[in-house]
Amino acid sequence: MLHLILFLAFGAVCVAGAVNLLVQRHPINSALSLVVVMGALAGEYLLLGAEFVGAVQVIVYAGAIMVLFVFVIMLLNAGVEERTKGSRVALLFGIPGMVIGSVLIAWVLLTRSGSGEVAIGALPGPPKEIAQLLFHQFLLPFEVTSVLVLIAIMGAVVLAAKPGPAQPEKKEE
Amino acid sequence: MTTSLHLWLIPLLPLIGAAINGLLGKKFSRQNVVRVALIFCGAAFAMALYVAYRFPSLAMPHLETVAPWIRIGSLQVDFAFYLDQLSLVMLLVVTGVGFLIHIYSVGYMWEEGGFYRFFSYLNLFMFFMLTLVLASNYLMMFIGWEGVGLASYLLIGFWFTKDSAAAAGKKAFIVNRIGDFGFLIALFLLIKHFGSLNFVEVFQSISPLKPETAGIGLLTTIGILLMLGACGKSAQIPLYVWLPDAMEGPTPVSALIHAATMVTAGVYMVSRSHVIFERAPWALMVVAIIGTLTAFFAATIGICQTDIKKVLAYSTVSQLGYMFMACGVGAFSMGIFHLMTHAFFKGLLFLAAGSVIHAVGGEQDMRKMGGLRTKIPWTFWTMTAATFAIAGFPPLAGFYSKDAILWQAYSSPYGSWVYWFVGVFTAFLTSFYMFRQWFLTFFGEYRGEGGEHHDPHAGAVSAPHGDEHGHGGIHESPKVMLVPLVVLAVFSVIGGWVGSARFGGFLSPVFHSALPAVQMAAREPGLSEGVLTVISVLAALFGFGLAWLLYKQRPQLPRQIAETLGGFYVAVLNKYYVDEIYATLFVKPLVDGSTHILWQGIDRDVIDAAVDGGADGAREVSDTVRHMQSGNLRSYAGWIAAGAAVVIVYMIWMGTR
Amino acid sequence: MTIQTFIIVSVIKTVIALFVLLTAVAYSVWLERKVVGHIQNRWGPTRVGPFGLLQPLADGVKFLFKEDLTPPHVYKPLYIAAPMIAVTFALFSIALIPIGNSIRIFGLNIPLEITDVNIGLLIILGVTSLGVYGVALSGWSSNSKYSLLGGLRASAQMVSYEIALGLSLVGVLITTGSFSLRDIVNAQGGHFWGFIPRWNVFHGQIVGFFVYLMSAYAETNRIPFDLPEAETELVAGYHTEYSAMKFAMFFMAEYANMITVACLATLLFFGGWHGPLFGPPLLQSLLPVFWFVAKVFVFMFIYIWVRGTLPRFRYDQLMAFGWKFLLPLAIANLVVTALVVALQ
Amino acid sequence: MVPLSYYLALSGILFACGVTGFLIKRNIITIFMSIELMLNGVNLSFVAFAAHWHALSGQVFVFFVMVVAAAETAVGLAIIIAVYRTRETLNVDQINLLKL
Repeated sequence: MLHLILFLAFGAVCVAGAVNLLVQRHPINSALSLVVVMGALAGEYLLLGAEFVGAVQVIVYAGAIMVLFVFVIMLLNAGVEERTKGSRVALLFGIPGMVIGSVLIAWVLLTRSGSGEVAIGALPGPPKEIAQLLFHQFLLPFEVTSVLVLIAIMGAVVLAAKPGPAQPEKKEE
Repeated sequence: MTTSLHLWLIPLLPLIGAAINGLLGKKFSRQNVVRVALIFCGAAFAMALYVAYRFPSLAMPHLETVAPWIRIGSLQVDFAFYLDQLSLVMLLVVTGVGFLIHIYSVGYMWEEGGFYRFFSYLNLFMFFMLTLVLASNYLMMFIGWEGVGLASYLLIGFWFTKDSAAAAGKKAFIVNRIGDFGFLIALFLLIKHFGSLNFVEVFQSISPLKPETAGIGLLTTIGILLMLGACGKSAQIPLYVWLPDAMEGPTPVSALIHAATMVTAGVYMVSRSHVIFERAPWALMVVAIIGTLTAFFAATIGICQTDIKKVLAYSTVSQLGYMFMACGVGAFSMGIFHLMTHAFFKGLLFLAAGSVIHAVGGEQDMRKMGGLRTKIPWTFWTMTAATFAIAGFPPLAGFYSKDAILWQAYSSPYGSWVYWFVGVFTAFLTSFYMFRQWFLTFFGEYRGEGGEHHDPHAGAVSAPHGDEHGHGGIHESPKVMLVPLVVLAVFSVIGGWVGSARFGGFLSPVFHSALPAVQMAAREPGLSEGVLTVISVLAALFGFGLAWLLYKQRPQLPRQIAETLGGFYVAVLNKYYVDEIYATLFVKPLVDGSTHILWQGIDRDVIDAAVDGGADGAREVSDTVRHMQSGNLRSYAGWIAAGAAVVIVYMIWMGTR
Repeated sequence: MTIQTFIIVSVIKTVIALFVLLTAVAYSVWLERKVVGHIQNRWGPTRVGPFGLLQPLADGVKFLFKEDLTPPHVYKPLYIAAPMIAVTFALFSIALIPIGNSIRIFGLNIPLEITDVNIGLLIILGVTSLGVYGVALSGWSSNSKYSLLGGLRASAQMVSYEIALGLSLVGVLITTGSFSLRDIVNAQGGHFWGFIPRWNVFHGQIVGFFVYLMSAYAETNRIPFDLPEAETELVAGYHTEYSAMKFAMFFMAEYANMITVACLATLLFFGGWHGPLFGPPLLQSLLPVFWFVAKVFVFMFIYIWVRGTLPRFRYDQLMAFGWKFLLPLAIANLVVTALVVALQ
Repeated sequence: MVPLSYYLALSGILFACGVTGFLIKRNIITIFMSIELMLNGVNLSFVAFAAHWHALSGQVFVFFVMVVAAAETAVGLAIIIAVYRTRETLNVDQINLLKL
């Protein structure tokens, strides 16, 4: 029961944040909504027992990635979104398609998912065990990902660096 | 296989020469082109001689497999070479005559443009011809068969800027295709029924079969189809029409390809397939009839020709007819014998004719020659030898082979006196037109315009004979041309001395099954061989006499005779209008049909319309659809979302069904 | 312990912790003014109460009663939310910090922390990393160039130094093998050779400690890394446009963060509440808390001491220092520690 | 006990919100955030499945997603900055040169 209540509470926050992201016209509001969503998701992770994932969610997503977003919004001084009518397609096909798809998925999930239930803290994800997995079974993906991140860092620096002798901006997470 | 002679080298050497000259020759000096061509061709000849030297110690037939080629199911075709007495004779003739003609060409073509191209083609021809001769299966033979056709096409059209040469090349190519069609179908039948194309295996599976005397069976069909192929390649009725036109090519080409070697490929092929023909009497009869008819028919046309090379061309057709006649009566070895002697004297005739043309500055019309006897003595004497040889005067080469054929035509189980009679009459005609040519060219007064005139035939080409060669008036050819003439003249004289019996004995291992296969009711020959020989020699003498009378003593007489004969003469002069008949019967309907139905009907209105319509439709659709590519990120996202929705709907529909 | 008592105890603990923390924040300000004053050969606050001890109270009253200015053209929702975010996350971490072993009151065994989470350290890091929003948003929403520059500097600086900070802690985590702060402290009990405390800082993490300290100074925007509020360049940085209680909130957030950092340094590197125990049982149960507070006080003093002595970095020097010196150093420390642990 | 499908539904809702944001938002940064929202929705389903199947690798997957998202963000935002420098706008409807 408590589980359900907590789930619903966090879920409500999540959905509210997500909807707010859509509704807000200023990117910084959207960004903060997203931070809220991520925080609430971290709560959901904790409910599922994935405490490490939850913590990392907060640190990496909320604490680093979204800070980067906010930083860029500040840097570019992004203003209120313009209401241009650039794409009828997105409205005519995309949104109905998306709605149909999600409604169908939800319908299937809710009517046909069987008896799959998740208990609170169903699968504790202690850091040690995750580390065991990460550094043994998933060692190669891990290393490859590290290379990817390195490349991304260099790419970001190259892309964002102002041409000319100006000091390149440092922006990493 | 205990010993390997590296037979694969023999065809390959000329190919290397062709490749070097063809790819790099443009930058070579003429001397270097000559060196390359002669070295590789000569190497092939030397190799052939070596093979001949080693030949007695080999087990027959000698097979050498180089590499596998096609393996489909049970069908297996290898790059393999096959050597037996028949191949050896052909090998020696091809490389020997070919080498001589290479040497001759050096002199003849020296001033021509595209010198390297000529020798590259010539070497290429040698490669294909040797492949054909040495092939161990029908498919490789077919490669050589097609390859020599290609080389022939290239060489006929050597002066490709000249319309008639290009047209002649095309004509040769297309007419040959008809024959190849038959050949190919014969190959398919062989694969279908015997599962192999290797000579050894095919003949082994055919040997136990009984002759198809009752009607037209499988072997008869194959035989007739093979004969169709041979008709195309060896210029027999009804496909002979390309050969006279092929004289548009340079004279050495005419000598090598259209007299000595390539055109005899049909004879070789029929002889090679003797196992099939022996078991198909009907097919054999077709061969004999075609050969006989062709021999006679071509000879009649030859009488009226005025172009020195055309005469020889019809003579070639006629002589090939003799060979087929020999094959048709089951005397394959005699056919090959005649093939060999013919290669000598007909090659020589062409080369000598080339020398004459060379001497008079490109002129080919005999009516404008005359009295060249003293001016070009070497040419005169060699040509004399050849003329007497072809006319069948003993003891020259032609006498032995032709006489043997006539005797076989008369006496063989398949033979008949009709063949013999036509053969003898043709021999008379041959003698007549050959001596007509001889007299017209070398005797009487010179009827040309001197050595300074321009040559209408070669004039269109970059370096016509006329201008360069004509400077010093009529003159003897250089030594490099005369040496082959002399060598061939010697062979024309002594080539037959080996005798038909001994030659037949040499080839008998190949044709050993030939005569015993069918024991026809042995006919009692009505006349003995000696009598027949005398008759044929008399025929030759008669021809000589007639020619002497008409063209030496009474030069005005031919015109009177022509007027007397009227329409018939015109018909003969125009080669019986065969080309025109073909044009009306086959070419025009084909052209019209192609133009109106295939081109304008199907190609333009159906295929092109479909393609154009498809393109137009695609453009219309693209014009509409490309608005999708608006450059707007959100539109793309919209499409993706819509597509994803479709996929989801589909998946759910599939999952919940 | 029933759930009702758990909730009651938790609420009581929370109230006490908040009270203590806010008081500590207030008196940190007093301490700073006093110490800096003495360093600069001044007296610092002396008028309100003995030694100016009531000065924080007076300051509080002053902040409450000052006019709460809202400049025009600010982005109001965030302008108001920013100081709240800052102070909330600053106060949040105290919930996870244990200040001593459990004590028995009314028969209940009560641990001296609001809650013990087995990934406490991670959560503190996460919450700290969220603190940057307060600074960044305040700088941006003020719609002022000084504020914006301050906010930009702050977010860049905090994101950058967080890496070095996190990596410097990994050494400790490797030696201890746990994210739980209580476990980490417990692992530091005892002595080497009978007299050197088995603190992490003496247990091979001396480099990690210094990296942590420097990164933490940057994280809390303290001198010598106080570029976001450098008053000689940016007036007051990201809180230029704030006044009254909102300004006080930033102030509180800064000092609360300092306290958190000091607490963490104590817990992770200096053995937490471990110290010599003696005397009667009551004293024995209170001494750990004393040792803890004493160590935190030392760190706070060092903070102020550094502030009084060191000049400010230039911004590019700050970034270079973080990326090119601290980060490699932290990684080196991590590698060496991992090797040592692996070889043991 | 919460049915697994609730978690999946929540995940789906977040994902759908992300898609919608991608479709209706004009600001390129917001669009980028919508992508992050989608990734988060997917992450939730990973974790839920991990709990449901008792397979820790589901959580490990989330780490990889996060790392990749971080890398993507770094590069993406750098691109946005570069685009803004040249085009002086963040509106995707005006950044539409990639067309015929």
